[in-house]
Parts: sequence; C-alpha cells; structure tokens
Amino acid sequence: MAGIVCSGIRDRRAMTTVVAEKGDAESVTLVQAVDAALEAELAADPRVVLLGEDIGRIGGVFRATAGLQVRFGEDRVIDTPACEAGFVGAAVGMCLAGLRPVVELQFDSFSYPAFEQIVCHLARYRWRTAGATEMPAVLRIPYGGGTHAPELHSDSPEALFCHVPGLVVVTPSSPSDAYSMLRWAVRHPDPVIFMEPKRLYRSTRGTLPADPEPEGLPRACVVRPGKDVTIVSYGPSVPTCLEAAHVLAGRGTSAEVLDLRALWPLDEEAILTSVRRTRRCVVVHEAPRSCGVGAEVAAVIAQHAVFSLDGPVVRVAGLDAPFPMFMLESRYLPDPERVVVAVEEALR
Amino acid sequence: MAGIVCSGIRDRRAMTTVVAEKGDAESVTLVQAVDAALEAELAADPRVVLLGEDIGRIGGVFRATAGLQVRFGEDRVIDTPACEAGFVGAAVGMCLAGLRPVVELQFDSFSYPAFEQIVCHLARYRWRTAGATEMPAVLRIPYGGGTHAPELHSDSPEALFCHVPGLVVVTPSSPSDAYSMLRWAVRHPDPVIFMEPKRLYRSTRGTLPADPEPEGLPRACVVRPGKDVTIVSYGPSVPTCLEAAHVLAGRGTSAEVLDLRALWPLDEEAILTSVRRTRRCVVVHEAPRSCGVGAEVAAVIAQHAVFSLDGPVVRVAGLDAPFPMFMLESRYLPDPERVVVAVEEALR
Amino acid sequence: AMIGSAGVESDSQASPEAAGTRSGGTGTDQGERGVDRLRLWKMMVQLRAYDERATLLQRQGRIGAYPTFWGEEAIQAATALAVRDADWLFLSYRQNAVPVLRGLAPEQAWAYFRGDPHSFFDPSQFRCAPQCVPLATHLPHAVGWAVGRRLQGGDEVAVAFFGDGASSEGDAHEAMNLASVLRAPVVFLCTNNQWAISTPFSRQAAVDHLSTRAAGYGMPGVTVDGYDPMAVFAAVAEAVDRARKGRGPSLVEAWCYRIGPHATADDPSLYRDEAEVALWRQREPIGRFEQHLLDDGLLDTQDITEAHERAASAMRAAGHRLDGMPPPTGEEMTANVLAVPPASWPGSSAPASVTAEP
Amino acid sequence: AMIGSAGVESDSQASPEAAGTRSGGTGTDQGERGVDRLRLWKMMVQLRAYDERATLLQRQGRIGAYPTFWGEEAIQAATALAVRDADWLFLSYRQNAVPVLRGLAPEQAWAYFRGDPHSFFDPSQFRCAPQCVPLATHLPHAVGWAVGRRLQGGDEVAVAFFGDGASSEGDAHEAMNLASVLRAPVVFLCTNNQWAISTPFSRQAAVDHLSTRAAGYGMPGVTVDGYDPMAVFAAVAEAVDRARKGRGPSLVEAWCYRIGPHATADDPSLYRDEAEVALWRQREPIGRFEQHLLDDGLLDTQDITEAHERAASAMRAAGHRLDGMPPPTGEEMTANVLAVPPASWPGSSAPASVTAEP
Ligand SMILES: Cc1ncc(C[n+]2csc(CCOP(=O)(O)OP(=O)(O)O)c2C)c(N)n1
Ligand SMILES: Cc1ncc(C[n+]2csc(CCOP(=O)(O)OP(=O)(O)O)c2C)c(N)n1
Ligand SMILES: [Mg+2]
Ligand SMILES: [Mg+2]
Repeated sequence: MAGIVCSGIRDRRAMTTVVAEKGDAESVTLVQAVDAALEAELAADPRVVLLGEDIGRIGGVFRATAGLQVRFGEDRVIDTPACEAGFVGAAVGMCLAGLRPVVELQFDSFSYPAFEQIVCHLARYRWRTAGATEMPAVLRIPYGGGTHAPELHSDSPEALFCHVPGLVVVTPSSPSDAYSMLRWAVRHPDPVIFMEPKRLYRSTRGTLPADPEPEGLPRACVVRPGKDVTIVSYGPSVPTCLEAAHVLAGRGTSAEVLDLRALWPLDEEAILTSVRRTRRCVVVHEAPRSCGVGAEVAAVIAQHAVFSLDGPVVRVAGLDAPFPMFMLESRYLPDPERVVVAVEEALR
Repeated sequence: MAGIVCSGIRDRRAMTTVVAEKGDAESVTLVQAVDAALEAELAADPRVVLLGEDIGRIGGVFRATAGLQVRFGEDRVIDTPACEAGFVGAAVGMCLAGLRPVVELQFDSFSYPAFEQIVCHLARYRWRTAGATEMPAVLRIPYGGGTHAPELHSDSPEALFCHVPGLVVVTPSSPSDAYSMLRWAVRHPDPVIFMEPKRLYRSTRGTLPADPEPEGLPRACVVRPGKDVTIVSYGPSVPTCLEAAHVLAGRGTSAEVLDLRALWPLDEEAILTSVRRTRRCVVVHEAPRSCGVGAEVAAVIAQHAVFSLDGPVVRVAGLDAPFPMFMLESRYLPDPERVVVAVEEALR
Repeated sequence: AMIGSAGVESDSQASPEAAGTRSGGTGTDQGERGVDRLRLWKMMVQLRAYDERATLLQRQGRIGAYPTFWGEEAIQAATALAVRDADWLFLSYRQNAVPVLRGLAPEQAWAYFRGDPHSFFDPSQFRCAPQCVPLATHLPHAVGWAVGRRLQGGDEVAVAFFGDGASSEGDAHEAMNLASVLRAPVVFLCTNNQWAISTPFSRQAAVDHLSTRAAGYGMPGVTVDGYDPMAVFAAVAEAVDRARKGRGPSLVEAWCYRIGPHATADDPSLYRDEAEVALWRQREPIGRFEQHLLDDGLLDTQDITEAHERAASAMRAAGHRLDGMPPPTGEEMTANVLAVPPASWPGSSAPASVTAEP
Repeated sequence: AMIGSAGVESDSQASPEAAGTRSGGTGTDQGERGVDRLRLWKMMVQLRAYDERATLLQRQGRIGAYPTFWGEEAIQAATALAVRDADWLFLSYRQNAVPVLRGLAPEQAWAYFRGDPHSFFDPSQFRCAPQCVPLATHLPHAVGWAVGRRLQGGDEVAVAFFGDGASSEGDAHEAMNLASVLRAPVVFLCTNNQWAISTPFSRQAAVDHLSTRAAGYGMPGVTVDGYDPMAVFAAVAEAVDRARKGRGPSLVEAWCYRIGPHATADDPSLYRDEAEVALWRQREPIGRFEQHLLDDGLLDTQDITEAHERAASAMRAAGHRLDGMPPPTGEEMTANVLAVPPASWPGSSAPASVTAEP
C-alpha cells in the first residue's frame, strides 16, 4: 500500500512537553490541528463544504470548526437542524453534485441515527453507479471516553464501520497526524470515517507538518521501537500504550508500539512485520472487545504469523458492557497498568 | 454457561432427507418452525405481542407469522407503518409496560434504520434503570444471501450486534434449533437479536422438539464430530460446512463441525475444547471478514489456545465489499470448495 | 380536496429523442396549455410497453422479482415532461423505467432485476439517481444534490419520488424539514397508490391526504389525480417553477391505486378485494387520456393501435438484447467499490498483500 | 395563533406528598377552574430551587455539566399536575427534575450529572422514564408504552417531552405517525424554547409554530404560552383527557425561550443577543404567577419569601446528602446490564470462563 509517510517515532514525552499559545502553528492542540486542516482544505478547494449541528456560529461544540463560517460563509459551513440521517444523506447528494462534504457528527453515539445512510448509501453509491460517482465525503466523529461526558457521549464505534464494506476508517493519535490525515481524508476520493479521539483534543500538543501531499492510504506507524513485544493500538489509546512501554522499559522489557492509524483497510504488513520480529503481541483499544479491531488484528496474526508467536495474543479492551457513567470511566478505560499486565501475560 | 441442551449430532443428510407435508409437525421447514414457535409463545403468554411490517394479513413476506393475526387478533399481531426506528422504539416502550414484544425486521438491511434504538435503548435500558426494567424483546432478522433477492436484501449484519454491549445474538441452522431457540428467546429476560438464515427457510426440513424448557443461554453444538480439524460456523453456512466435511471425509480428513448458535456471548469453552483436540481451525461465515464473528473466534483461540495450534486459523468469509447483485452471489458466498481449500491450508 | 388539471406552461427543454420514443400519430398538438400531449402520450405508451414486457420476462424466468408500476405511467411521464433535461430525478424502485424515458436502454434497466451489476449506470448521463431500495432514504440525497447545485450556481431542480409507505420513514421527515429550512429547490413527489405491500394507506397514516404534511414544513402541498397526466403535469410544473425561482420545496401527492401486485411474487388476493382493484383498473390513465386525444382529433384509433404495437415490438427487441448481455464476472464483485482499493483485494480469505510466513 | 389560559377540570389524583413539597401559604385555593394554584406554584418553586442549586453545585465542581431549565418550570409543573399519578412521563435531559416532583430525591437526580450510576432509578416507582439523551428517541417509547398499557386494560396516558431541536429528528415523525395510526393515548409535549444549543428555531424549521405539524398526523395541535402555567395546564389536561377517552394523541407546543445556556459549559453570548434574553427573563413564569396569586389574595409577599427560602434550604440539604452518597464500585460497570450475564463477566481481558491452556 502506498501511503502517507509515517510521521515518525514519537513517544509520549515528545507529545506533551511542548507547551505553547493557542493557535501557534508551531505548537497546536489536536482540535486546533483539525480546525487548521479544514481551513486549509476549504481554502484550497471550492468544492469542499462543511455541515453539521452547531458548527457555524460557535464553531462546533468542540470548536473544531472555529472561525470557518466567518471566513467561508454560511453556504460552505452549513449549520443543520438536528437530523443526522438527513444531513449525512444530504452529504451523499452533495457528492452526486460534485462537492466534497465534510460532515461533523457531534458525538460518537450520534452517528447511530445516520447508520442506514452510511451503510446503504455512502458506502455503496460508487459501486451502485459502476464507479461513475465518487463519494469523497468525510464523516468526522469525535469518539471515546475520558472526558467526563454524559451518557452516550463516550462510545467507540469504529469497529462497526470497519465491518461495513465500502468505507475507509482512520484515526489519528497526535496533532500532526490529525492535520495530515484529515487533509488527506478530504482529498481522498472514497468515503472516510475520520474518528477523532476527543480525549486528546486538548491534552496533547504537536506541530503542523508542512502541507502534505496526500496519496494512497494511511499506514501504520511505529511510534516507539522495541524488540520484546509489539503493542498494537490506535487513537486515544496510543498515549496509554506509550506510557506502558515507558514503564516496561524500566523493568527491562523493550516494547514496540504500533499506531495503526488506518483501521480499515488494516496495514497487515506492518503488523505482521513487527510481530514476526518480536514474536509477542498485545492489542489495545477502549471499544468493546467482541468483534472489535483487536479481534481483527489477532485474527490476522493467527492466520499469517501463528508459527512466529512465542506467546498468546492478548487483548486489552473495553468491557462488553455499555460505557459507564463517568465516575467509573477511569476503571473502564485501558490504563498503562492493564497494558503492562497484558504484556507480562504475553511474555509468559 | 448453563444452556439449551445441544440438539445433537446432525449432518447434512439428516437435515435434508426427511421430506413431508407442509405443516406436518413431524417434518417442518425452518420458516414453519419459526411460525410454530411464535404461535406456541403467543398461546403460552398473554404478554407476548408481535409487531412489524406486513406480519398480519399476509403473515409476513416470508410467511413466518402466517395465521397468527387471525388466531391472536390485531392487538397482539400488529401491522405497523413503514418505520423501523419507530416500531423498534415502540417495542422498548412495550417492555416498559411489561409486555414481551417480538419484532420482525423485514430484511437484514432494514435493521439499519433502527440501529440507534437498538444500540442506545434496547441494549442499555436495563442498565440505565438499575436493573428495574427488563427488556425481554426479540428482534427477528431474516439475514444472508442465496435467495436471488434484490440489492440490500442479503446482508449479514450479525457481527455489528455482537459488538454492541447489552444484546444477546443467536442464530439457528436447522428447523428444530429455530423452534427451540426462538421459544427460548421469547422467554429470555434480555434483548435477543434472533438472526434467521433466510436461505434455509425452505431448503431444509426437520422435526419440532418437544416443548423445550428454556434456561441459560444457547451453547455451541457439535453437528458433526471429527478429529483432524475444527470447522467453526453458524446459521446459513453450517450446511455448507457439513457438505465440505463430507467431501473431506472422502479424502481421509476427519473434520469436526461446530455450530456456534450463540454469537454473543460466544461459547469460548466449546471452541477451545474442540480446537485443543484437533489443533487446527477454520472459521466460516458469509458476513464480511473484517471485525466479523470469525475474527472474534480466531482472537479467542489466539489468546487461549495458541500453544495448541499446529496450523494457522483460516477464515472463509464474505468479501469486504457490498453483497453483490445476485447473479454473482454464488461466487460471493462461501461454498464447500472454498471451505475444503481453507481446511487444506489449515492442515499444511 | 383533490385538484384536477390546471393550466401551467411547461419549461421542459427535453428533446423528443431524450424521451426515447419514435414520433408518430397523425395530428399535431400545438400544445394544450403548452403541453405536448402527443409526446406525453407516447411516453406513457412506452412505459406501459416496458412494464408489460418486464412482467412477461419475469414469468419466463428471464428476470427475477419485478415491481410493476402498471397504472402509474401518467405520474412518471408527466413529471419527466414537466422538468428540464438538466433537472435530476431521484427514484424509488417503482420508478425503475424513468431513466428509460431519458435514454437508458430498457434491457439495461431490466438487467437490475436479473441481479446483474451491468444494470448500474452513470446518474449524470440520464440525470437520474439509481433506484433506491431503502424507503425514503433517497429524499435527503435530493436535498443535498439540490443545495449543492445551487452552491455551484446552477438553477436545476430535484424531483424525488416516494410512496405512501415511505412517507412514514424518518428520512422523509428529515429531508422535507431540511429542504424547507435550506429553501432547497426540491419537489417531493409522493405516489400515493394506497398500498405498501399489504398495508393499506388507512393503516399507514391517519390523514386523508399526505399533502396535509406540507404545511408543517412551511411548504405548499397539493393532491392531484395521479391518473390524470395533465393534472400531474400542472402540479409538478408549478412546483418545479417555484423551486427554480428560489422559493423553496413543495410536496405534490399523486393520488392513485396500486393496480398490480407489490411485486411479481406478491399475491394481493390475500389482503384486498378484487372488486376494488377492478374499479380502479377501469380508471387507468392511458385509455382515459387516449379518449381525450381521440375526442380532440389528435389521434385516430389506428394511431393508437400502431403506437402500442411499435412500443411493444421495441420492448420485445430489448428483451432479446437482454438475453444477449454477457454475464458479469467474479472480478466485478469488488470492482468500483472504492477508487483506491486495498492491495489485498479481492479480500475475504485471500492473503494477497501478506507475505507468507518464513 | 397562541392560546392563553382556558378552563379545564384537572383529573389529577396526585397527592400533595407526591409533589414533594411541604404545604404553605396563608390563603387556600378552592381551585380556579379546578386547578390548585397554590400547589402548582409550590411545584414551580421547588423546581426553581432545584435548578438554581444544581447550577451552584456545578460551579462548585460537585457535579459536572448541567442543563439548566430556568424558566421552563411552568411547563413541567403544570404538566405534572395535569396528569394522573399513574400516567407516565417520558423525559428529555432538560426535564431531569420532573421525577423529583414525584418523589425522587434531588440528590439522586443530581448524581446523574456527576456521572454516578446511583442516579439510576426504577421508572415504575415514579412513573417517569429516565431522562433521554439521544434527541426524540424516547417518543417511540411513549407510544409503545401507551399501546402496551391499553392492551393490558389500563387507561393510563403517556406524556412525552421533547424540544424544538428534537422535532427535526426522524424519530419524532415516526412516533407521531405511529401514535396516530394506533390511536395511542399519548400527548406529545414540545417545549419550544427557540434554541437547540446555538441553532435558533428559525434555522430548525420553516414554520412559525411546530403545532402546525399535528394536522399532518390527523391529531389536534395547539401552541400555548409556556410561561403561563394555567395555559399549559389547560392544554395538557385537555389533551390527556382526550387520550384517556380513546380519541388518540395530541401535540401541544409550549412556546417559551431558553433563558439559560444550553448547559453550564455553553456560552450563549457567542450566538445570541443578551438584550433578547433580558426581555424574556422579565417574562419568566414564577414571578408572573406569584403576582396573580398576590392579586387574588392567595398569598402575601411573606409567604413567597418563606416558600422560596424553604425550598432553597431543602435543596441545600439535598446537596449535602449528595456529597455523602458513596461512590460506585467497579463491579457496577457490568451490574444490571443483563439479567443473565455470561460466565466470563466482567469481560474485557478477563479469561474467567476460559480454562487455561494445558
Ligand atoms: C427502510 C425499508 N424498510 C422496509 C422495506 C421493505 N419494503 C419494500 S417496499 C415496501 C412498501 C413500500 O410502500 P410504498 O412506499 O407505498 O411504495 P410502493 O411499493 O407502493 O410503490 C416495504 C415496506 C424497505 N424497502 N426499506
Ligand atoms: C440524536 C442526537 N443528536 C444530537 C444530539 C446533541 N444535542 C444535545 S442537545 C441538542 C439540542 C437539542 O435542542 P432541543 O431539542 O430544542 O432541546 P433543548 O436543549 O432546547 O431543551 C443537540 C443537538 C443529541 N443529544 N442527540
Ligand atoms: Mg404505496
Ligand atoms: Mg430547544
């Protein structure tokens, strides 16, 4: 798979120590990177339009579209009524008209009312029209827990979209990836489900890479090299895994942390290359375990690298239970300690 | 897990040789078994109500509810307008009122418009009310391909529901299982997604077991014993796997076929017991591969039986592409030949 | 209250060729109220021939289940004639022949019903979105397309066909509300044939007419006789004109009756009275329209016979071309799904991109 | 057109205790048109005290983000008083205090906003469904519950609260249509406070009033002044009476204004004019209602001051009880999800049911 050049080795300290002013292009938060990427694409291509609930006047509940309606107008940054199926369906129609809509779904769970439009149309329209109509839409979905949010504001539905044929599913774990991957997503000719780790919106800072030259599909990225075990993760769990790797290093275990970045299609090559080298694997995500992305990663290994394994493929995941009320979320979310325990099990 | 007693060893011939008159309780089709189970539960419990599109006057497009409105009236067998979110949501409300609704979603893809109600409410209401309100609803979903149906009438969305916390997901592969499992599902206190393999509605015949005494959860069932390899499957693919096992037997390979029956929760014990004995495994389903039930099965093995494996866990699945127009469905659907090839790969 | 024929100028730019019918009929029609009635009639005749041939093809096993629209020709033809060629039509399965009015080969339209992906076409070529299977889900597409064209400076209008059953789906509501808030140039055209498979309209909604929903969105709503092509033409032309002038969406309900079964597999005798059907069959639009044209001396009985024969034989020929269409190949399962497919395709159990273990 | 106060007999069976307020006020009200206005007033005062304490608790970090309903007390109190105790109320997040009117402890209601599962309660105990987060998705629940109760011979009515934003969701449409087709005993009560977070009503719908939607479902629709408790009581009581008599659902729109922010985290100055807000704040329902009661001699100013103080100190005490509530334990993450949980729970990486490899 040709793809975005990996933005390189990156450990947790590099992601957090830089502290700077809001908006400073040299050091931005992840949500600022999203805003900057959208601004760049709106400026670069008149076919790009944004739509969603409250994205205009207030720039979205997370301010991910701050300032964009003022600069690009109400026709290109469209505040919609509260109707997810309606405006995701409208985005499908905009693609038919030759536009490149970027839709914000306000929170993870509010993608569910648009599920039929996503599965039946966004994912199948190109196929249904013999390739004549492209669906270059992007659905931006702030996802995951850890923000003390109300019920149904902390889900991680990414695996649902990975199981739906016809969608590309990606998720960044740093401001620089968020910027380059979102710019790539807006330019990509196929529908992209862009999962934004809302917990990291303001917790980490990074720099905006020079204008990317988007091509191909995002590939997995080794964010910390190691030789004893491969920790596969993505999005909001990557900092958690880097912290665990840090702890493990102190105990003499060299853990490699692989940030998938693309959840569909999966960068099987990168997973298998790393696991065949370390011969051990732990997969970490906060979404429910059953039929999650971790299951797919483990299955790919079980089919293509089983003889290279010296230990079980251990999954650290959310429970197969609803995301809890937030007083309990810290116990639900994978933390460095649970990752360390899993690594020790994988090393047994 | 306590559970329904396995309805026993059963190979393809046993499932098809019996030929008898329609309605003959001694030999019924799978769709007749569904009808009979619903009739029995409607008669046994006044709290049971049916709702869905066209289920009354014509007994549903598959005739799975034939004769039930005449016998039980329009108040208990309710024809609804075309509004899946509306009537699945209504079923949630009926549970609040102490009823036990059984909803028919006309075809697999028409569960998508009800997705939000299923994920946000049906699956979470008991939790959200501190266990005070049970959600004993059953969603009957005719699923899968092989019936020369129009676009969006052949999807296999079961893995989506397995990934959603709070739902029990089951699927029968024979008329007798359909009868006992559906009667169990109607009595079960938790929401059950009852996936009906529509391809098998009329292709196989079986007998109605004596009234079951439902308890616990359905468990996996060895439908054909073997010692060289375990073929794990469910629903519409089980007959395919039995046929493949038959072919393999001719080539001197003894394949065990495990019918999962419950997709969530998974009967991990049964899978691991069989695989630790045969040391080889192939998983077969027609749903898309990525994050499918096959991935979960492979992941369970990779975590808990990796040292027992003498070969890769091979998945035979649908493509990560939309279910094709039906002229191509026979190429999309796993067939005995593909299963045989996969077994040979697993035995390498 | 039902509205009958009312005078409105058509602004159709469609060429006779685009209608895909050969010219015929002795008289010429300078256009009653600007409507080329002969052209309208020929479109209806073509639709009828397509539909009856499709039903035959299904009986002969040359295509699978087919949703007949017998009796709905006036609604479809008059609408196609009332819009401009550049306006887009968003279709449900029961409008599967509408692209044929705009030049799609009948055999390619029928190929859909034999499960053949070669039935897929480029929407921009015929300004028709592909027939939509999930009820009402194409209505938001019409809104988005219309807003998108306006944003690009176009003055095209979208017409979205949907049924009485589809009106109960959430997407119908979300689309109508979104369109009215955005003042999108969309005409929501409801073919109320009083049946949704076995569900009668009385069980679908608690109102006499779905046009009563329009007021709740601040848009005009009207109900017309769906068997009267001139009435449909007038109502659609007015709504299209309004939309094009930037005055927002409208709802037009074409009142009729589903004379045929839901689809070839359906047996309506299970749920409705044949006498009622017979009543409506007498009112079917084509014979009635032909009587008007005869009375006005635009046609004689021979023209009518010949036109139906011509149309029928054209469809017979199309049926033979269908049989001659090459079957799809396995590669086509993954073709066109993605512009940038993953290296491992065709996926499933194929390890393509994955190097074998050492 | 907006409808003001109109006379209707209440058939409320609710006991003063159920209202959770201590009796007070010097005068006695034999009931203007059958409405116990003092009781209604005390319920409003209780809601106000709850809301203002909750906002304070949020500022002090004792609870998280909180959606204030300041100004919507008349709608909620009058509705709770207009129904019978056995009737169920289906709530959105902004009606989070309504169960308190029926006896839920304020601290348990507030616990929800500190992310505490101990806020979960048994709906049948208070005849209130839990506050619903996904917009309009609880409306179909109200329909199903109402149909279910009728099937079991009950004569209870369901009242479903939703907002102007929620009215744009497909579920609102599907629920209203389903209810009208099934003649379900449901009152759809729309609190139109003219804002959906930052989205003004003018951007939410293209009509002056959402009550215009009712006609499209064949149900009565009325708009009342949401700051006038007597008007709300009259409209809701009439709709409830109609539903109980088997004459089907109704839509009542309570017209008001969201005086507070969407939630404590929201900054309305970004999207609306403070002057407009100030105008509406003057019209807030409690002061206005108290003036009527003073004029009618049912209260004197001291009663008013004392009632507010009493309510405030009761809420202060509840706040302390909240701080004293024990935090949830980890086991509660999987508790109550399923009546029959799998052996392996708590799942995730726990191999519980799975025997270790030999
Ligand atoms: C979302 C969805 N639910 C259910 C179906 C199954 N279905 C196919 S046609 C039909 C009835 C539609 O009736 P109507 O909208 O009146 O159109 P008509 O068939 O009369 O042309 C139903 C329920 C579907 N296609 N889509
Ligand atoms: C299905 C869904 N989409 C989006 C949201 C996010 N959201 C929360 S409140 C709100 C606005 C609701 O406005 P309204 O219905 O008028 O109720 P109000 O807040 O005014 O009480 C939105 C869009 C949601 N809760 N549910
Ligand atoms: Mg119809
Ligand atoms: Mg509001």
